[in-house]
Amino acid sequence: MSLEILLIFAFGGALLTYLLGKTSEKIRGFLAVVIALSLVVFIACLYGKSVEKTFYSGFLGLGLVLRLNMLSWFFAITIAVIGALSVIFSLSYIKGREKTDFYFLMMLLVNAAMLGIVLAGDLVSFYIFWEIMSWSAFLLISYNKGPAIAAGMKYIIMSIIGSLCFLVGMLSLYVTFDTLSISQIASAITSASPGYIVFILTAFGITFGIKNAVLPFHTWLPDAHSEAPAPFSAVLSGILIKMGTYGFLLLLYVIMGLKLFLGLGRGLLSFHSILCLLGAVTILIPTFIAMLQTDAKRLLAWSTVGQAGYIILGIAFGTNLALAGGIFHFFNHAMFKALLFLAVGAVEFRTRTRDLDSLGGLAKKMPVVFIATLVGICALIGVPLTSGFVSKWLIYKTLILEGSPFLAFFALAGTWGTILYSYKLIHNVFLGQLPEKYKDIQKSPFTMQLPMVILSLAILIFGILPGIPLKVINTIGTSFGFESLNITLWGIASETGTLNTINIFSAVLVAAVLLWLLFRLGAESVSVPQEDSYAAGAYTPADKYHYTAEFYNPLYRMIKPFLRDVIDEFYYWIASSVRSLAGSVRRIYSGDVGYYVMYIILFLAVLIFVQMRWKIW
Amino acid sequence: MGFLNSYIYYIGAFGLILVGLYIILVKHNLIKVIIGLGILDTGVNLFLISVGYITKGTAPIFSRPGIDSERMVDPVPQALVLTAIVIGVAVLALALSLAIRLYQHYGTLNLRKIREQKW
Amino acid sequence: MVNPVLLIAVPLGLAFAIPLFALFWKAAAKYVPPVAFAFNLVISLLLLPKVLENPVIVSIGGWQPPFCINLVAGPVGVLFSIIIALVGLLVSIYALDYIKEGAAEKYHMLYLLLLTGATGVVLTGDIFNLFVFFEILCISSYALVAYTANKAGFESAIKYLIQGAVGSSLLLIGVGLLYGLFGTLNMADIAQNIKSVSPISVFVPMVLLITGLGVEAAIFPLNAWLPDAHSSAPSSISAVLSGIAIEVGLYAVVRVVFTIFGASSILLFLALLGILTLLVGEMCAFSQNNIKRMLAYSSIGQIGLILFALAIATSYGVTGGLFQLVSHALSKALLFLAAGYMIYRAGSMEISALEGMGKKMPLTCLAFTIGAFSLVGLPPFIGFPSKFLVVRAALATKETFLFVLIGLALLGTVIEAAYFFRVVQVLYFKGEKPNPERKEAPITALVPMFIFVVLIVIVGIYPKLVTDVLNSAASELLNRLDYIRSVLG
Amino acid sequence: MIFIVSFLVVLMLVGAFAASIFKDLISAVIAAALVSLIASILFYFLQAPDVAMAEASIGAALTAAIFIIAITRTKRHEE
Amino acid sequence: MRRIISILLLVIVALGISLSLAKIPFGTPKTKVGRYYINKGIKETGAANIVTSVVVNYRGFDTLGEVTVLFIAAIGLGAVLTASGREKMRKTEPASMVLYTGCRLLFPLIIIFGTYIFIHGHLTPGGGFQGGAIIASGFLLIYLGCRERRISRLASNLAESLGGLLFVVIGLFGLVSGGYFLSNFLPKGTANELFSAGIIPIIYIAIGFKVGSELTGIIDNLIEES
Repeated sequence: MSLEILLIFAFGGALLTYLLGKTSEKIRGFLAVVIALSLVVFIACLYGKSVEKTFYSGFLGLGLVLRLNMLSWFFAITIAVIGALSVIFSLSYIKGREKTDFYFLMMLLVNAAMLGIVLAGDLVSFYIFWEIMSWSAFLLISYNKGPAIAAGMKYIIMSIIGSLCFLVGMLSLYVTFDTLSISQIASAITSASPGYIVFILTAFGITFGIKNAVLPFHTWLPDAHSEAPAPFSAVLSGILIKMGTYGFLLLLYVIMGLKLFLGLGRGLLSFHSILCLLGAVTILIPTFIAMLQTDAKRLLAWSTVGQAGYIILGIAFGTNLALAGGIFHFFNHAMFKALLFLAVGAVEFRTRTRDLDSLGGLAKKMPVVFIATLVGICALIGVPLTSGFVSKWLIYKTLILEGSPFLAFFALAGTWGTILYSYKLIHNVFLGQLPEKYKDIQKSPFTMQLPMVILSLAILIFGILPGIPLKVINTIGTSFGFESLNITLWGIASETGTLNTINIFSAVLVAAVLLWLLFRLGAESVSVPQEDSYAAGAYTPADKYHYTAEFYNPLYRMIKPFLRDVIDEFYYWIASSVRSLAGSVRRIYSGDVGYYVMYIILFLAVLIFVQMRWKIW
Repeated sequence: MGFLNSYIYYIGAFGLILVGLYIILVKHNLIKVIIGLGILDTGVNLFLISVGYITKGTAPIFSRPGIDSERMVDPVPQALVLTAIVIGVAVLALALSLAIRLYQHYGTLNLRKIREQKW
Repeated sequence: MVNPVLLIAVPLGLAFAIPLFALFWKAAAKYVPPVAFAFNLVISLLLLPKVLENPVIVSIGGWQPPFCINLVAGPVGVLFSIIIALVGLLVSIYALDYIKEGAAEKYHMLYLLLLTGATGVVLTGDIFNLFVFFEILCISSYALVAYTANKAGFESAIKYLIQGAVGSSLLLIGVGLLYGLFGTLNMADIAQNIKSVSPISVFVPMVLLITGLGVEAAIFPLNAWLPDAHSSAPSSISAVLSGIAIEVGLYAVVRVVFTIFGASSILLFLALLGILTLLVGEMCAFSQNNIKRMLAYSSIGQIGLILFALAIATSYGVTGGLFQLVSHALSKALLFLAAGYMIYRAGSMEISALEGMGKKMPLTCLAFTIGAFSLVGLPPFIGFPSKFLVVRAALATKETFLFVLIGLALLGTVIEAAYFFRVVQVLYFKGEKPNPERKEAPITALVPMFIFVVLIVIVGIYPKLVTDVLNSAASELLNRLDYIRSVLG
Repeated sequence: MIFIVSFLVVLMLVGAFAASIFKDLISAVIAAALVSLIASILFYFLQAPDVAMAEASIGAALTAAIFIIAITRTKRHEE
Repeated sequence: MRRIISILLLVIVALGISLSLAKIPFGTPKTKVGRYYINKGIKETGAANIVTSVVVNYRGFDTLGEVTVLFIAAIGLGAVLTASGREKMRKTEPASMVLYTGCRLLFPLIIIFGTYIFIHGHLTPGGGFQGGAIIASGFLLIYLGCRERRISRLASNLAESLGGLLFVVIGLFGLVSGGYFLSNFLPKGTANELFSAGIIPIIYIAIGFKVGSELTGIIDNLIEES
């Protein structure tokens, strides 16, 4: 299964789904699922291979290279899995909406483009796939009309700016080194001057930062995530923004290389510590903004920004443990954030709302979704036995070991905030009172439950057996030139600190058994209908019902003034000033032909005058 | 006198050109502007012809045999001007027809008032 | 033996013959332009391989240059004539159904003559002949802008005519000065002796030529006619004007600056002018509600980018500029054609009136979207390799000034992306009413549009199709000595 | 000779100014026709009989005629 | 305000042009091309009128383009003016008897004169354009004098297109026979005779008809327009 055939299959499959999907709804869904799943299989078959081949040389004399190694394989498999699951989820989510053929086409197109990105072996093909991903994502974000349109516009403008920065950086590399294949650049760039390298880093850093929502560039993300259709929000937050992560890995560790990257600047001003600081800030602020959201998807979106901060922190810190933590956290975040978005999507699909203040008490009504969400937020917080615990453990461990208390504090504070908002999420949706209007709501369809179940199981399994992904990640790390970690199936046994999930597992198991016994032997409990969990069976009038509105209201009042999204307002100011400038520029064309002719004569006269005065020629 | 002798035609030509441009620039009336275009064309033609002139020259026509070809003026500018005149009249005719139409639609020929296409 | 003169003579003859055909068959007129341009396309494609080795010089009347008018069918000329014939063919197919009311026969004659004039401009090697063909181009476009017999059409036409007439008079003065200075009208001959006269007196004719041609090329202060004319002409004509006419004007400017005067010292000024044009065009387009006006202003922006790229005057730069020119010709023609029927169905040019078109006429909207993406420069469409080449050329010249300019150009691209994506959103994601009746454009409109789409995608994926021609064209534009040698022998 | 020429040139320029000044378009057109008529005489002095004929017939006569026709179709006085 | 600015600009332009004019002294022979035409023209083309030989033969391509421009103007005028149909004909009060008869008498003379002009274009001053213009002025006279007379559109259109076609076809003949477009493939004859100069008289006749009918068509359109 060679790579170009894989890509051709991915893109062609998307078109095929669109064309054949014209015939009937069923064929369309079936084809989409089949293609997405077969992509998973194909990529899984490619495990451990390492290929680099030029497959197309027609592009302006540049060879387009496809390249597969452990890093790209790891990202590719994640993309394929999450993509397939969200396609499956879409089957029932999208049913009955308009333009479903277009929807599936774009879903598959985004997947194919992301596969192309991670498989690209030179910057041009990287850029091409990157752009295809950008505009197809734009079309998908705008898919629900109304506010989604503004969100899509914000997204595409920022990503166009990003890709133009990429273009400039790429082409300056090209004119400097006369090659665009990543490996050759990586070998050539060691000779470049530090200033040039900083220029390259800023150009690419802006691109990947925008995609990865690092702090000054994060503003597109909350709108886009919350307005996009839920399955695509899963893709968006699970893997699409992680293309920025991939880009950072590529830039810092493959192109720059370890020495060069860590050698830039010194002390606190060294490049990687600045990047770490950015990551830390990106953890802290969005987390606390997330607490204040009342829209479930918006809350998750802000939490995505925060978690992306962890990933950046881990990647930029530059030790093998941290790198493993970062990449592993990318993997986990892809799983649990996709899971959470799918869960919220399932709730929205039934209740037609995402407003946390009006939901509540759905745990009985849709148990599977409830369990999935529980697992999801456990992983999000980093509760042991979920894979989120392992990655966060790795990151904390490094931060403490390497003695950078600030960053550690940021990370921990971020976790506290995470606990708060994730509790808000699960409580306001699933716990508490069940509003009257959701009394006879039925549970979500099978095609929605299946992906959630799969993801929850995966989270638990990788939480108990973290060695499986860590082994892959370790090979990636060693390929970057770190010394290898000592990976056991149960975790890490390094001299600095060992992680052994089996102990934790057994401990938790014992604790659980004890608690269970305790409750069984304790006083008998009476179960009451969910509508009056207050009066414990006694009568209470309906107006006394307690719906959880304005969660964290005091906190909200306390920190709201500090959490204005200043950067977003700044961008809006820029946009409005450009608009007004344009409005004044067009006054040139005043409609008076006399002035028009005068422009012509003026042009002539100015040229002649300049020549007579300064003798320019 | 020598000055006049050598530059009078140029003065006339560029005088016409400048006057034509001036009319186009400052006049409000469309017909006036078109007249300006005509004067501009005439000036350009005069300039072209005077470029090709030779002092005490004769017309480039061998009307009778044995005419000396040394002092014949340059025929090329005359050919060019023949072309330019016809092009000029074509443009003028088109402009006038447009003016008639505009007058039917706007009821005026004042270019300051015909300003719907702008910005 | 294919002769470049056929590219001009045969369409002219056909245009003259249209009234005769109309005697026998009323509807003949509208089938003549497709035939003529198909013929031209074939001839130019036959010429191409021969031209790539060395330019074909044809003298009219059988005398030696510079004593006669000669056609120079170099790579540039043949490239342009291919573009003209291609776009002309497709647009004339589009016009079969699009042009219903009005004097259709006259429309087709004028259309044919317009593109013939364009072909003559790009092929001729004689400066006054260039002026004549320029007049053919301009006058027929004045008449065609007025073809939609409404207020806007007449007003735009008369304004266009006044500015164009002034421009061509300036051009003619420049030609007269050149003739007075050098005693010849053959471009190569003038170029040969250009150094023999003091620069100050050569500068004035150059400025006059640049101004006169720049009016048609829509360089910034001279382009006030463009938005009016392009927005109030029939859409097929807007496509041709925007896709061909201004490019031809730009070709003339570049030919004058590069080949005749070899002026290397005003190139930076031209680059600055190009960026100015680009920014003004994009900003004006950004604040438009009328879609055709928006497209017209975006053509100004694109022309600015092309001028900037050409003014870099390295082989990279000129190649990139020509590539950008090709991509703009295809994409903008496609956009105008698609917009034409959208406006026809919506009954209004307001962008807000196009809401929900995505469901009403999906194929047309698809074509429009692809054209827009290609203009913004997104892969895998033709706009991407051209932008790639332009930026590369600007970066390859290690000049800070050009770095700044290309930065501004990219800002302009962002603005362009903003308004094009806005239109795409309006087409697909705005319309409120659930399911309007589907009313697609007729087949004669869809076929040309999708030929354009196919070309855009194919060349975007496989740019090598054109890059060889573009490279040799760039080399022809850049080294004038070869041009002079090949013409004067 | 030169005096005649200079006189004609002056007359021509005066005619051009008159064409720009007159409020009555018909008289402006007459002035313009006068200009091109004098121009054709100058062409003749410049040994260009062909051009002189062309200018006299086309430039002076026909142009003036179509101008006048157009003015009768529109408005005679410039406001 | 506007006047001042424009006068300022025009002064600058005039200064600049005068700079270049200083290098073009008036009245001195300077051109090699024109010299070549004067010396070789009568041998190479056989036309006594060098201007004609230049217009029709050396620079015949310009002339073709120029005829095309006039053609475009005629069509465009028609397209602009007949766009909204021709609803109200112009009022025709009959002219005075004197004018009427004068026109009737003068018309044939003018036509003959114009024809003479363009037939003898290669011998004497004048040619297709002048002759065509004179013919057109004859028709203008008819329009003024005998106001109800109309020339048939069809005839003028046919004359236009036939003239243009003749021009192009002769050029193509030249391409076929001589290998060059518009090459003079007919015998040159001896100068100063009516039947000389090869294709020049034919082309000039074609141009004459074409120009005459086009200018007439323009006048006709302008007079007839709604």
